[in-house]
Amino acid sequence: MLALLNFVLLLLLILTAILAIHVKDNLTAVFTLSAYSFLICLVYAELGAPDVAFTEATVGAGVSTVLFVAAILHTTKRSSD
Amino acid sequence: MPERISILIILIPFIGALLFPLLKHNIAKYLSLIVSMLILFLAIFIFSNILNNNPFEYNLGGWKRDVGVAFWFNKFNLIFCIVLSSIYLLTQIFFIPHYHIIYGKKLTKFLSLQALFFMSCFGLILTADIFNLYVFLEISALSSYALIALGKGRAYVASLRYLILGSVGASLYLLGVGFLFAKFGTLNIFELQSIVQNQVLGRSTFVSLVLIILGLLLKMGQFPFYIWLPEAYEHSPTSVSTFMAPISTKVSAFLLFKVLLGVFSISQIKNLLPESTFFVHLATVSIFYFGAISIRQNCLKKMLLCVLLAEISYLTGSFWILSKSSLSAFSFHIISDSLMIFAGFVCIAAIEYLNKSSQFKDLKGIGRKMPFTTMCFILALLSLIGLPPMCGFFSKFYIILGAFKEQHFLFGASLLFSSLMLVIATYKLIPILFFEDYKKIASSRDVPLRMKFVLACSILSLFFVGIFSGSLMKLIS
Amino acid sequence: MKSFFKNIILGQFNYLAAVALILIGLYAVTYKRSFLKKIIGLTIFQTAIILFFISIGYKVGASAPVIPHGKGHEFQNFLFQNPLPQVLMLTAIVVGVAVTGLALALLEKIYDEYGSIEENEILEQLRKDDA
Amino acid sequence: MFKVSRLLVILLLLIFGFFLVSGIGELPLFGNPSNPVHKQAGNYYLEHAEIEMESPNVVTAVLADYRAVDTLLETTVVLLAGFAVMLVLFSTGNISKFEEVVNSSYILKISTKLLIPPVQLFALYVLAHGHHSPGGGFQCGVILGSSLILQALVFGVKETLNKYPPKRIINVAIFGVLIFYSIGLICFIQGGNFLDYSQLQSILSTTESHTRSLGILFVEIGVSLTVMSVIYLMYIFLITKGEVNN
Amino acid sequence: MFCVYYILIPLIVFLLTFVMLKVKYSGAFFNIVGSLSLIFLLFSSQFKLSTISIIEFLPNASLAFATSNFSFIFATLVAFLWFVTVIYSMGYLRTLDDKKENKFFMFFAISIFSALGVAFSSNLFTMYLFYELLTISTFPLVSHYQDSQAVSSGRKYVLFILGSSICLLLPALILLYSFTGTLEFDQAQLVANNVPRQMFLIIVLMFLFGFAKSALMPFHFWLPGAMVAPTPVSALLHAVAVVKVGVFCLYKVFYHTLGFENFYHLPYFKNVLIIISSVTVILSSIIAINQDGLKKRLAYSTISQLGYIILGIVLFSQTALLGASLHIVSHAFSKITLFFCAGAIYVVTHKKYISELKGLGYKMPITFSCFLIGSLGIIGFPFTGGFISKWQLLKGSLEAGQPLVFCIFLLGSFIAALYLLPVIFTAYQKNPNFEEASISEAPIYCLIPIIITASMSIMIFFCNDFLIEVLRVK
Repeated sequence: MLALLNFVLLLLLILTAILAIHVKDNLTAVFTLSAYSFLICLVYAELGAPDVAFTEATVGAGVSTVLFVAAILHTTKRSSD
Repeated sequence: MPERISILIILIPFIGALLFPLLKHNIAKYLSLIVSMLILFLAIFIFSNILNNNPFEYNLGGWKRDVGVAFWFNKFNLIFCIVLSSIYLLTQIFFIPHYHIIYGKKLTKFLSLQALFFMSCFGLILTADIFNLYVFLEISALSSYALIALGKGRAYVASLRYLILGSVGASLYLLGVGFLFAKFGTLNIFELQSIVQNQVLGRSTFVSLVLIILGLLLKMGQFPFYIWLPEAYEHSPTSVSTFMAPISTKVSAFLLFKVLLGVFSISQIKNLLPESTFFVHLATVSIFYFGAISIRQNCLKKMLLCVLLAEISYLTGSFWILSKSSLSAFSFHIISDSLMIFAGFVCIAAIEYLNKSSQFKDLKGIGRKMPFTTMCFILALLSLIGLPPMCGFFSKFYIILGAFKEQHFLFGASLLFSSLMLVIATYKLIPILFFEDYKKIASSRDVPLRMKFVLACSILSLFFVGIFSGSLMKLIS
Repeated sequence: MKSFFKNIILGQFNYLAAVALILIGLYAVTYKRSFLKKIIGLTIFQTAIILFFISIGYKVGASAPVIPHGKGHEFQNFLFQNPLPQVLMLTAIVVGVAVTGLALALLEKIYDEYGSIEENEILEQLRKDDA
Repeated sequence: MFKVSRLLVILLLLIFGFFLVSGIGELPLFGNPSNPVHKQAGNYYLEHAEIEMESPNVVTAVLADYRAVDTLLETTVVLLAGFAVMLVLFSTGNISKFEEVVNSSYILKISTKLLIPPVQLFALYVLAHGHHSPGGGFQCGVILGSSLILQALVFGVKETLNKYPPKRIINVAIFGVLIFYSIGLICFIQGGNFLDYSQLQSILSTTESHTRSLGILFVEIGVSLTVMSVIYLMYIFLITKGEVNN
Repeated sequence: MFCVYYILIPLIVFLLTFVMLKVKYSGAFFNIVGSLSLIFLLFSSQFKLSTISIIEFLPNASLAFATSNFSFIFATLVAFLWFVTVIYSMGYLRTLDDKKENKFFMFFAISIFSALGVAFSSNLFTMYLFYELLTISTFPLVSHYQDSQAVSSGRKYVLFILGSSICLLLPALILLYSFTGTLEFDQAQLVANNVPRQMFLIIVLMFLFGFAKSALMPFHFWLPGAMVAPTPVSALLHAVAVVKVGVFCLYKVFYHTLGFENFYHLPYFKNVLIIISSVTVILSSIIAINQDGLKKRLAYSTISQLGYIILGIVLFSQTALLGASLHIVSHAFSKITLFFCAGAIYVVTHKKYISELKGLGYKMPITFSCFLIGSLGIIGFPFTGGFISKWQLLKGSLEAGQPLVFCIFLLGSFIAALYLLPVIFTAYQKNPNFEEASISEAPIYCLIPIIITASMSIMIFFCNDFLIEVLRVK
């Protein structure tokens, strides 16, 4: 049962990674990235690493998204590719 | 007793970096001078006590090496630390009085970044734990990105490109460590060696070897991955590129030596990586390429950077010949090359201190205006070409000797070709420096005394290493 | 073929997912023109390696490496996960964020200087300055 | 990076991917407890952490004691990132130039006023219980930092700036690393190796395992202070693009 | 232990002049004192053999000095001519009121230092060190006048010699070391048994052309270019010290390192070497004929005479070798006289070209008579030193069974007469518009050295048995 959850989470993970790279608008890319890091925090929790999950959730999903958005505020949302 | 003291070589720059931002500007400036002096004396002290008894290990936190993190102090590590700390001292003596003109309010933060950069270089040389090595790698990388970004507008682009390539390199190295860790379970180099010794090495160790090599080649700026290096060291402020250019590439080259030969034996690497001569041919091509480019440069700094890139390919080439004599030539070249490139950059810094630019067209008749500095630069250039009394000749001699013994004649020829190109470059340079509009310059206003002292020290160090290269080689091999 | 599918694809799927993410990250770093996309690719690349490390230290059926208080003596080590990769990866995550923070600061400065974060546009302006 | 065609890049990456997968095929199977990776250090930590350091959470024990140098260096990386961002975004402009519109509604202000103290309390709980449950220095620091960022988001940067001026906060960051460093130095002065907490026994006069767990707690406090201030500083400098009058 | 003293004297002179750079005439004074003490020390040592090793770079490639008979002869030659040239250049520079005289003497002393270093080196490694040092120390002398022409020829000089030494000499050195493991001089058997055949040929060719200072044909362009230097420089260095050092190194390498016996079973290869050097002899003397510049002509004659010496070495026979070493000594004296006369003419009349010398003989009788003696010495006319060395060379070529080389020697001397004697004839022609009395004899400082060297080149003929006995014993 657990292996199936792991399998599904990893597939979702790869999907969000491709999406974060592919999407044109910077802001959506950053939010997809924060979804990506939240998913990977789930995978860590599922793999029995609560500390790493905790850190990844707070640092990856939380802080780096805020920093990305602050950076985009001063640069552009437009991205050529 | 001296074993316990030896950790201070990491702790002193560390505490310096922490205290500098808290102090006022000129106190911090002279404190950093004292810190660099302390480190140099400490390194010499530890080296002298290693000379009479054998190398020792320092277990951090009191734990044995398979559980905790351990540092390893042996002869060559300490020689390299002495070279680094002398470069740190000489840069401080050279630049301290006019740091506040260059950096103004950013001074204390610059000093702590510089101290952290040197602390991480010492850490990289001494640590015996491959993951700890990754953390030191990140500290040295992060401080070099920040130091490069201190320059003008273009420095930000150079720093960002260096950041991306450097982080990819460090992560590849981490992936290589991951594969090793998955197969053998421990992170200490000596533990790994004892496990790997009597094992037949499979595909995953081959993959980890290739990943570690890729990562470190990227950090070193070897031929295919060198795009970031010329920009980074050209647009960063002179005071930064003077101490960073000679060191950061040499340290990553030394890492390649330490990790690969610490864990695997030469025969294991040979049968794990049969086409290791590919790297030698890669180095030959890059030496020919950079030799050819170094003539067409129109600025002293660019020319020296081309020479730096060629010297890095000397290192990879002589490392991948994987014979006993070429490896000791490799380590001798690390020492002599960092000194030579440092001497070159110090002379350029002195020229730019008075002359504001090191383009060839602005250097007319500088031999008359600044006789001492140009003489030192010519000497440094002659050492790079390979004139006998200086260390450049001996390092080239040993490398070519190692290459000829292993029938790598093309690699030896490429070394000679690059020194010939340098002769032609001096051929172009001499009239500009000494003879053009010679009459117009009346008085000769040279750099202040302390800069002359630093220039003299760096050139004397070239002669010193050259003359005592015999005993140095015995220490290294 | 069936056994190959069983133990390679299903057995080592975590590693394969990590490799896939590494490739995606590297694709973004090398091919994407916008510097922001490169930084995102870099973050994905680093988190993929962290995933690789954590899945190395995974034991099936073991719980988190927290040992009930006072019961340090009698326990079986296959009941708990291997703590070492998790410690290493705590460091790697925070280092990743530090590097991303610096990259974003540089990005802002580049945007001030050159008005764009697309690498090809910036390189054109640099080449014009050189000429 | 290069102007090569997309196909070539994909081809190169696929080759690299197959190369990695061929390596993975050789790795020991995922998840079986008798993998070589657990035998060496992994099991030692599981067996000895609880006995030697009275800290059930083995990860914090390894983080703060067995491999304490990694954490010290990692906190320096965080401090270094703080310095670097300040240096890069350093501009002599003053805060008045930074125009900012704060239109968060009244409800939002009240709810954040109610929310921030519990968040900070939870962060301290995470720090204190680093031994027993997952958590520790980093997590506490990040939560504290994000509570400050929340305040800056909702109440506007200017107001937060004069409540938490960057000049003070950077000193707090340095102070955090100094705590960690000085604990290691005290152990060094007491005669042991750097960061060997058992040397603190003569000062704290408790059993050796209890000294180690107290050592871990002090170290965690240092780490959380640094991480908190650097996360907050990074956000402030990124959002105001350096127009902070430091 | 003594050989280090000989080398230290010019170094001390260099340091003293460097220190007292500002004091007028200090350079000349120190050089005279230095050269005199060197000559006295060399004669007082009665050629006692001594060796000393200073620093150990490689297992057996260290900085070591040793004295041998031939190095003694060479050192006394250099020391004596150093003394003579210093006196000459005092006269030469004073009349041209050259301000940078001390700098000139400083670099002079350092070049003598490196020349002596090569003479007394006891292994290939030390010889290479001082060979490179000589290149660097002579560059400032060549480009002494700082004008564009001096600079371009100075640059060409450095590029040619430094480039050839790096590209040919260094690899040959390293190849030899990687095969035989030693760079000591007497290792002929080592070379014989572990240097493969075709590698041996490559090494020999590399050495032959590596020593660009010996001005073999394809690598001779720097010598005419270096004539732009002041005459004392081109006299001592480019007629005696620098070029002879190149030939000296060739002699040491071919005779001591590679050893004669390794060449015996390579008859075909010996002919190649002979052809190369004989081409140099003939071709450069033909070019010398139609050179109008006096110093250029003397430069090409030096190249052809050097070709003689190399030919003597390459014949691989004892008497030819003796002839070659004798020719080094005699050619040095006669060629330096010619250069001194050319300098004297330039000082007095600022004329460089032979066509302008019409009728000068009557105005400067002493200079031109010494010029005659010198040219006779070069041609190998009896009663001059040249005759002795050429005689031995001819005997050596017959002994080595090379009649062709015998004819080349004779042809060479004949062509030498063709390009040297016309200078005398033009000097003593009647020149109607040449009456003004302003042209007088050369200054006394220049005349004394000319007379000394001319008489020395004659004196060699009479007391040659001492020289032959010292040189024969190797």
